[in-house]
Amino acid sequence: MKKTGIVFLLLILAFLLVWPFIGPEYQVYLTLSFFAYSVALLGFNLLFNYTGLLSFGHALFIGVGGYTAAFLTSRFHIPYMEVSILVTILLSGVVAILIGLICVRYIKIYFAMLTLAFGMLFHSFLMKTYHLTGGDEGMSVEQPYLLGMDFSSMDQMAFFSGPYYYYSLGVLILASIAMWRIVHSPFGLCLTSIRDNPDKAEYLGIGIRKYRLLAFIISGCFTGVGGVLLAPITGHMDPGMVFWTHSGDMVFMTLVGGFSNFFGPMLGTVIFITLRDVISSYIEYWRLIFGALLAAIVILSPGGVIEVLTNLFTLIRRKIMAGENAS
Amino acid sequence: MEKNRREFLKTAGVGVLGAGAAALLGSQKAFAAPAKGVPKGPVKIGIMGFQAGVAAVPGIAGIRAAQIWADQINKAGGILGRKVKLKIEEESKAKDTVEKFKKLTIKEKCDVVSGILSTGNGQAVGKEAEKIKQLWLSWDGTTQKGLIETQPKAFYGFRSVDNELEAVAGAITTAKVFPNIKKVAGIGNDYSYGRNCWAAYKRVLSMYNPGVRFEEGIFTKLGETDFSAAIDALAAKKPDLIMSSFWSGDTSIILKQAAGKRLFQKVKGCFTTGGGVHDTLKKEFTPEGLILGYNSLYFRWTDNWPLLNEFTKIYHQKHNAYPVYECCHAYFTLQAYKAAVEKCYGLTGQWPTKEQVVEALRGINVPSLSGYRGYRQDNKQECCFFMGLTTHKNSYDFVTIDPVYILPSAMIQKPEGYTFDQWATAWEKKVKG
Amino acid sequence: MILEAINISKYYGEFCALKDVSIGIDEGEFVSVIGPNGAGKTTLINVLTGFLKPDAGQVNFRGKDIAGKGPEELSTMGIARSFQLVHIFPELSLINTIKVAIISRQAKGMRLFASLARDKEVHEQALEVAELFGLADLLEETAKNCPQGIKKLLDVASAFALHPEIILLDEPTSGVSTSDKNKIMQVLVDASKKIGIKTVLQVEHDMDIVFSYSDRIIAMQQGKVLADGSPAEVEKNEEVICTVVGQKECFQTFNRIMSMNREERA
Amino acid sequence: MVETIVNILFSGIFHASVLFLVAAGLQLVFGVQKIFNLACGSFYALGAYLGIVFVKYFLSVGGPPVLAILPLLAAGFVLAIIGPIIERGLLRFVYDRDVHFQLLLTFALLLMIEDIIKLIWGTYPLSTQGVYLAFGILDIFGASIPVYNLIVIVASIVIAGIMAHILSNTRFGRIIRATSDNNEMAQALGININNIYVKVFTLGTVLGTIGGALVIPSTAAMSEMAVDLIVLAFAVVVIGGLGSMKGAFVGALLVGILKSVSFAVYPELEMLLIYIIVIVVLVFKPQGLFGTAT
Repeated sequence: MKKTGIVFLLLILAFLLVWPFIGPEYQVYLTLSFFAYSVALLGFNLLFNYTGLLSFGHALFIGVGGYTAAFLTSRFHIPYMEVSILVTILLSGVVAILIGLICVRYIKIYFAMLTLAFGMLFHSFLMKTYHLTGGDEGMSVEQPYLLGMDFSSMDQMAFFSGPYYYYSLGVLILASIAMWRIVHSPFGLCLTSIRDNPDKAEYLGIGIRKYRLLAFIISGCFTGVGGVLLAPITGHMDPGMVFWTHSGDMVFMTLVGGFSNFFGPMLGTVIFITLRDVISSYIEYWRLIFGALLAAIVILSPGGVIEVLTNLFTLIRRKIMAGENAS
Repeated sequence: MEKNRREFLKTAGVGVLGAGAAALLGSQKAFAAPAKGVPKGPVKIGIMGFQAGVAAVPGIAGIRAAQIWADQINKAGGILGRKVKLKIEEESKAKDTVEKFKKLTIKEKCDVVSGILSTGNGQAVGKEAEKIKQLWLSWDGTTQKGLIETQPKAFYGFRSVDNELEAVAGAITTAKVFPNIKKVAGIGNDYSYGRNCWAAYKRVLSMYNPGVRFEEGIFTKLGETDFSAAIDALAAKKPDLIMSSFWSGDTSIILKQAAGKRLFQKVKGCFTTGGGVHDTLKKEFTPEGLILGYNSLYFRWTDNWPLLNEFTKIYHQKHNAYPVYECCHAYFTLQAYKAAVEKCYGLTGQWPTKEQVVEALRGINVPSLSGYRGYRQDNKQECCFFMGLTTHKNSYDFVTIDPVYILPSAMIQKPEGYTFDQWATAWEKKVKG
Repeated sequence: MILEAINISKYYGEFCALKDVSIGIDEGEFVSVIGPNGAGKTTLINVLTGFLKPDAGQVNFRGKDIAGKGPEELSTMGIARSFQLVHIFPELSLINTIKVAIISRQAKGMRLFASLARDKEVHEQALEVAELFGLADLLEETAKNCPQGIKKLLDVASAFALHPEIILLDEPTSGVSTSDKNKIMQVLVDASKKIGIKTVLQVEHDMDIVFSYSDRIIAMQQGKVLADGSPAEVEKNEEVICTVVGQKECFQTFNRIMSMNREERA
Repeated sequence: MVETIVNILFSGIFHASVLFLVAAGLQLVFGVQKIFNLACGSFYALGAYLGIVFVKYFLSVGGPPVLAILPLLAAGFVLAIIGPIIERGLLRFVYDRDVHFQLLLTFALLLMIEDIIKLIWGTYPLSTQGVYLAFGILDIFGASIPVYNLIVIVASIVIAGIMAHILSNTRFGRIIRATSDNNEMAQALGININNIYVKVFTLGTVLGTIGGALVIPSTAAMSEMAVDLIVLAFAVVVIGGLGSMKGAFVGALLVGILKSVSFAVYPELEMLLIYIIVIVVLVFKPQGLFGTAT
């Protein structure tokens, strides 16, 4: 990473650390969703950007994570967040292997549609097994213990803007570091080569299905963890979280932020969550605006907002440097 | 019909109510300075209902009712001189709904949130309300899981009537109107409401009609627009009666498609909640003699209820449609809130805290669009349900019901502290005993 | 014999692309396959490298049947190839393209958390290959932005980076200006010597290149082997030359030009 | 028994005939433009809503209900104008992009059209009065079948026939097939590819809008209908094979009849069954029953 990039990241991190103290309570609360979706999108984008596979059913893994948290906390009374996360990683892995074995044989539209079908299959499953999952009513998620500590005596909002905030931020940082290492590892390079030209990659001895499957599994695990983080924020999981339009939301976030940049999807979650919060309060027709925005991004700037920003940034810097040279 | 209405009016105490309604619709009053002990600035009321999808039909109707209510109240001087300001947010999946509920509470600092239609969201918001200590007056969202109450000790959350009420009312009406049926088939939406209603209906009907046999229920996904196959499956069971708990546009669709297959020429029907979108039930395809239930609001249950007459007129003028049941839920919750605040003020001379409002709401009884409504001591709503047999004898292009049976929820809702099963068992003993 | 095709046939529907073809490549040979368009050269390479499964016959690599084995497995066995239409990774830099091959050769692909940037071994070897192919100045250039000649070299370079025992090149100089062709060939030959790839099989149209670099030439027509022999033998085969170049009168012209070229080089 | 079978069969075929129209639009566009149009369900919904408007007007000026099929078809055709608007205004910018972007652009369309419908028509269920039952009911083998259902089935078959004729016997059809096989080659042969794309997309759109318009007398228009339908249409084309008209036809029949049968046999299975079949097909015959591409 370039120096300016690191400085920029540290600034954002510093800001996020003090944000609960300076930000309005509700905005701080929304930041939790940003953390959770960011972790989920790290996984999503490993597939989309780095492996070239568009999953239109990734909300399934949000569901795996969320329902795991729901089952553990409210059914089995195991409130430990870490247990939820570990079990989710395990379950997401298993689910991803089962689905992945079938899905990674296909690419492009077929992959997108197959993942969509699996997502909807899971949705139907949740609806039909109502005696287990509450069907459409969903399941309650109890406030978790963090690092073994019980915060139930704490005021709920204090919990969200305190321990849970920093816990989520911590998970996001850890997940980002892990994902950063993955995409900059030999494995990551091989994935990119498969995305760019699977035939060529295969002739260079890269077993493309094996790599795609592993990418799918890792992706599922990250998204699953995002789902775990998401669950306590609302204290409830319902099948709406698994519906294909929620997968669409995830694709939307990634694209708006900028899929080709490691941090693009994170920016996307900020934009999505903020925009939706603001627009939907004023206009009943926010889907129209979101659709138009998505169309504009796809047509005009497929690199997303982050690309626009970086281009702007370099342009300004060049202007300034030109100005300095001239004077 | 006359007898029923008289019966009901007696229980509701119509004399008091006429006066109350008149006062409410009283002459225009400019905003005077708020009364002594009342804070300045408007009362902020959060409103939450679905604005997209199948549930947007009642959702938007409820929101419109809230707006009409707010206009009326503001014209009449607000609540204790404070203007009412509505903050409307969309209800959608649980996560976003809870977020919006929080927004209304923390950011918008609403004094109360009125709304929520879905039971899943009700569970989530109900829990949330207790945690962030926000007053929540539900329209249609219960906090039940299946037939079991999940939050029996709710304090800040005031829940709607139980989910299965229409089905219980439907079963009682079925037993009364069609006492000799032998075989019943059921169809509902493929989600908790549809399944709970079917279970409750079976339980109650078999108390009164022990010989009745029930076929396996058929459940179609919410928003289905083609029921041909379901109708065939129902017809193949050769039942005497078909029960359905559809509450949205699907009622009109299944009736239309059933008419195309002459289904209700051979079979009787009980649409427990179908009156929800009653003006879509055109005479052309809706036969006479079906049991049709109206959840809490029937737009012509009486000719002598100024609150409803006025409301229906405004609603029809504004939106070119008839009010949907959700209107009465929404209207009532707001009426109840206003009454509770005023009651507290009468006692203390101060604008009440949320906790005081809670105490005042318990046991409250106020006039709403479909008669008097109230809250029980366990924060559950009580209101009336309307069942009847469809008739074409009216001036509309859609069916109405005649006679109108008015079933107060005290009769069809499980009492405080009882599970559905306990209640049904006790009831069964009474019936058989 | 390192690579051997025995009686292979390949059909595309009705069309027979290869009919009962048998060839063998010995270790250390530089073999060129020539023939007019549609003779089945590329199909032959595709069958030999597992890209296509033959409808009949057998392909042996070091005596082992490799028919039906996928490209991935073949590459780990020591067979590499390049493509007629360049196959590159458009978004990858040149150095990373070569690194993919080296990671694959060193079986480091499943290292999930290792830092690629800090892997000196991979980097140095990639650098070495890049230098051999004269790409050292363009290491960070994105492949899709490079001129055609560089792309072609890159395609071949990444195949070489696998250190295969045999490499099959499908028209390594196609689409490149005549002046560059010899340069590329020279780079290829030098690189294979340095890396230690002894056996090369190439499909080539440029007769000058074919005749100056090959140890042996296989001429094909309509899915069959027309001739198989040393350049000197094939050069004299009028039928072959006429088929490949396409005209009756060409034989004389061909020989004249070839001798001119030889003199020029000398 | 016979009654039940006749009922199940006709319900399934009726459902299939509407599904076929939408799926055919999806297939045509995918075949030629290689775009998987997630908004095809939205076109269907638009057709339904505009169909209601047209029929209402038609009846209000005294048009006989039995001729209501005309304003319905008209609604479908009028909506053809959105074809060129969307194709020229949006899609043409992404032809050279990754397929994912094309998919996402149609997803954007889906979001927009859903709200546009809400903006114009609201969320209250709307329906046409006096049309569905005006044609009477046919009784055969003890089963009752609304004649309107038969009309829709026949209309769908006629449209399928016309499509088949266009594709195999006309110059336009040959061009379409050539383009779907190899658009670079078609371009090289002097075919104006832009022109073809506009026409094909418009045709695909009209198939969807007509599907919506034809079905609406039998049901009511609701805001969810687009999202619900796309999942089914998707199942149809996957089962039948992407890009294949024959596939759309057979796939629609299969899905329609399976839905019908599952209701009769074990209703809890309904949608689950369809997803499972989709997955099974994709696993064992990824190109679908009649598809060619993988």
